[in-house]
Amino acid sequence: MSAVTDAATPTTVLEAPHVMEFPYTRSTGPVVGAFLTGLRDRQVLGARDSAGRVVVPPPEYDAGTAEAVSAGDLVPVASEGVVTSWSWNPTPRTGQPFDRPFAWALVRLDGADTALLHALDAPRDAVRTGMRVRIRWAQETTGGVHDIACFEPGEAQ
Amino acid sequence: MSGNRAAVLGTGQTRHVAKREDVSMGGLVREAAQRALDDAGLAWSDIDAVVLGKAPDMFEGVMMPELYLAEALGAVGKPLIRVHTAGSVGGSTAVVATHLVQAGIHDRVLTVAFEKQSESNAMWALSIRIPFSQPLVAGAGGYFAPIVRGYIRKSQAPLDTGFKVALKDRLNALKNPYAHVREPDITFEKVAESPLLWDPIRYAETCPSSDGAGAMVIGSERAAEDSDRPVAWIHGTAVRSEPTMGAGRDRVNPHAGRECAKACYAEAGITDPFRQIDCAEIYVPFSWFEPMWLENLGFAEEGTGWKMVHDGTTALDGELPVNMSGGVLSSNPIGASGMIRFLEVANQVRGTAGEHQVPDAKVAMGHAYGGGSQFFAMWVVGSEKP
Amino acid sequence: MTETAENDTTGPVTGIVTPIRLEYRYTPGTAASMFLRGMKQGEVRGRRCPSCSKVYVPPRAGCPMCGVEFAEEVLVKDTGTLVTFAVVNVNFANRVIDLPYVSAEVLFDGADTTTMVLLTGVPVDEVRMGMRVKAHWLPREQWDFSMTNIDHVEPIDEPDADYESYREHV
Amino acid sequence: MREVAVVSYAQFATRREDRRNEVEMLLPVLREALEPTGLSTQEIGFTVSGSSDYLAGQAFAFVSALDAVGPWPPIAESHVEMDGAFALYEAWVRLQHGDIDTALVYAFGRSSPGDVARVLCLQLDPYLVAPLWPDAVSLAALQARALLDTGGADDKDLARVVARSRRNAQGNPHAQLAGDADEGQLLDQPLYADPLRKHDCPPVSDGAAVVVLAAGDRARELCERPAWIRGIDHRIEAQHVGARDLTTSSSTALAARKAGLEPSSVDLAELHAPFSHQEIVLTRALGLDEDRTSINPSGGALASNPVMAAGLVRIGEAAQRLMDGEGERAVAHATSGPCLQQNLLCVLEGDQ
Repeated sequence: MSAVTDAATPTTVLEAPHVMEFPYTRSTGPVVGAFLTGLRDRQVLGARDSAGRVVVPPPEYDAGTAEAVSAGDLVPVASEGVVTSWSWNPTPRTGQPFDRPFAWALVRLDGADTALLHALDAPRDAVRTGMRVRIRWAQETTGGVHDIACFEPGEAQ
Repeated sequence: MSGNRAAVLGTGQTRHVAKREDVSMGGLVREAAQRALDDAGLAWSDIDAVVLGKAPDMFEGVMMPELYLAEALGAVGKPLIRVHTAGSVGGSTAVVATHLVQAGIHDRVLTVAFEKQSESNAMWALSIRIPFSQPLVAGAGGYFAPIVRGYIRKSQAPLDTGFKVALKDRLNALKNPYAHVREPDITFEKVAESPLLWDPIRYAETCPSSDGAGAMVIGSERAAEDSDRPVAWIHGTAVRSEPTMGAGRDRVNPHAGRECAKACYAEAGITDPFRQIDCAEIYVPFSWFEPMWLENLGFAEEGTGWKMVHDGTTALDGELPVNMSGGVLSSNPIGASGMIRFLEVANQVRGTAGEHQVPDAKVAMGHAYGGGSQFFAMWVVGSEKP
Repeated sequence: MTETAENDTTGPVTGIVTPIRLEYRYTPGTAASMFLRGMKQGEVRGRRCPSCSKVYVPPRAGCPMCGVEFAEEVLVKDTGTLVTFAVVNVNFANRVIDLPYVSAEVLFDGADTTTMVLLTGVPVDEVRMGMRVKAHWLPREQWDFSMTNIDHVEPIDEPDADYESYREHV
Repeated sequence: MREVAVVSYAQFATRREDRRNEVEMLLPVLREALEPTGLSTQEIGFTVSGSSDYLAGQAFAFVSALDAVGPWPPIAESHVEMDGAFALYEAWVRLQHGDIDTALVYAFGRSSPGDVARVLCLQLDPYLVAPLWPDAVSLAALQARALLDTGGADDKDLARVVARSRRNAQGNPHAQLAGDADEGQLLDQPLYADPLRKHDCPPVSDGAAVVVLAAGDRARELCERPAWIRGIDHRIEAQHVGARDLTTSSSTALAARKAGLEPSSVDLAELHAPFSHQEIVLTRALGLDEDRTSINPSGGALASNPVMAAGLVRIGEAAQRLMDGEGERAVAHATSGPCLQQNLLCVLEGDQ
């Protein structure tokens, strides 16, 4: 706890750190669950929407018609694709994929019509829109979005 | 009535349970919403706007979850509003949706309220320690138990009043397929002998922590006339708020609750609520709040609400059945609890309440409250056009 | 800070755990700071509403009944009347006190609002509304910017307050 | 629709506020907004506010904020967990019923206690996106890149937006960042969240804003030159930024159409664009011509960005200019969610 004096008033205002912390337990439901099960198997799944697009990650409900997406109708897409946009993150924050400056990228995986957001492990001056990247899988996959460790330059091996 | 006529075209809710581990948050709200649409005989494309209600975002650890839920709510390309008025939110949300129709802006508004408490822990969320503050309040029970004691002192109510309310609501819940707490072998003795948590409140007199959602489609007069399903006409709505910590504020019989009821009755043309209202769903998270709210809502004189509990007036077959569904005591997905009160009474006047239907219910009241007994939302619905 | 699957490693994924930790710098504001500085000195400070004359303890920024800012600071006593209470038999992860304990709403003498404090020094079944109580302060060297400097209240040897004198605070 | 107007507006001078809590920020602003109308809290027909518990780091933050209003005897009141602009929408809806004539709208937010760009991660898909903690600056930068990649804008355009914001903010006593920076100087600054520079991002602001609405003749009684709301609408898109065309804002365009916006008639626009490129996206989605319309005469959200109040501030700023006779027609905009996911448009007209 600390006290800071403000010149504008004679009042000494107090201040203290306040932490809110909780490990939320989330049930995924069938569609998100199927996507995460796919990641655990090192396989990315998408859903074909009412406009004919393959959307990755698959939405639970179609944005155009509001109809439910069936987990059984998910389709596999490739583990490599093209960067459709990127940004440089100079000040990594707690919980982000890297604790050093890194790029975020939107990647349209081959076979998909929309882009997936994740970190891209590449030097800043090497990152370009349009560059080919592939998924670097986590050494151990557990069924979460961190099963994708990040994207990295190159084609799938 | 204020503005254009409006009616409930359909309702839906989930089976309330401690943990809905088979669905995401999107899946949970969707289940209630889809049921409301099906009940109204409508499709997603018939909906003009969506109003979502939910209690604090910390319960699920999602800030303004309506943003992420836009697709699940079928709201993409539509207006989407998120209401948060603490425990009263389910009721306030229905009122906001009603306003959209009464204002003549939309013909069919979907309103949904939910809580997925199993994502975290309500006790934790309600007891987050703020620096410099007193850590003494032990959850909602710790806050409300002294108020219940105040009621007992003021009214000289017999100490078993709360047990009787709890027993009634638990038994009513057995007739409600959506209720969370189902104890077929519940008895007066079991309630009376359950652990004393926050004296004077016993375990069996408290509400559970539930995952659940409730939803309604609220429509204009034209939409109601186009519908081939029974509808509940909205005769009156009201919301009222007062400060939490006001000096000398009556927390047992809050002024805001009395004012809210008065405004709601005035709009609905009700002058004698006990005679004119056939049944009510009242927000009772701790059993003693039934007699307290009966007085606050003008169904009983101050200090006498407990008598209606003891003489069976509020039983399912009584003169004024209260919480026919089993109430909050039997299901409490916090953010949805108020909306469930509202939709249950809509079902009563539509004649679609099922096994806990009050025969011939024509006018019914839904009630919600929140905060430190300071936020109130109410409506009166009827089978006839106002 | 990664999510971990709650599932076994072969069946379909049905759940994840997502830890969330947020850090804030919290300020209680000027009014509460004034109160807490008083606590640090062993004083119970309130503020009086210029409109309705009620004294708020702890003080807030303004009078919630009148919507005006407080002006006058007043000292209230650390004796008071137990207005209502709960006997708590259930504990929480973030709060461990020996059970049962009495959570008391006390109207300190000179205040118009009640404050929730721990009551000890009397068997639980003898606690009653209207009891006169006094604050038991922690040792002076432990005083901090905190309401918890008043560790608890204890009964004092005075006749119970007349119910009508505190009825409006119940 | 019933005629409804903004009749009074006040705001807290935005800055990092480390002394006052939310109630203490609101109290003087509420008084300042109500004073010229002569209305008391009890005379107001409906009160509604917007705020976020997560900004404050405590559940029910709005509950204690209500104390500032002095809601006694009890008032008809509601709260949205949204920007205050959406609270204003709710008030406008309520006024359409015809039984009440006035409404009080307020919003408040303190972004400084936490890391607001990180707090906003909690708005994202809680299963697939939020666990990566992509902060709001990084997401906005992805959107900026997408826009720049189309070739329809370059970094000079971004600098031009910032320079104008800083210049305009010099005339706004509530603004946090103001100055005379020229575009060249701005472009000399290093890239921060490439392709954004620090000045392309909003400041961390704490603030509060209050708007009083009134209907019909009551508005004319309360205000010499009310700012009439001629249309108001809001629309939302699906959230995932990878599935949206980030270079445009379809929900903004749709809301503008529903609100009856005629871009060529607008004298001034207050656009809730926390990042410089978002102003360009919005200006184009609305079909505004910068030669015809003064964009963000207050400096906009780049000059001060009190999250949860910044959208209501846009409506207040636009309305105040009309009330002051600085224009005939205005449009105000508010946004919510990552990369302009949800957008509200309010078309305003000065009293003729």
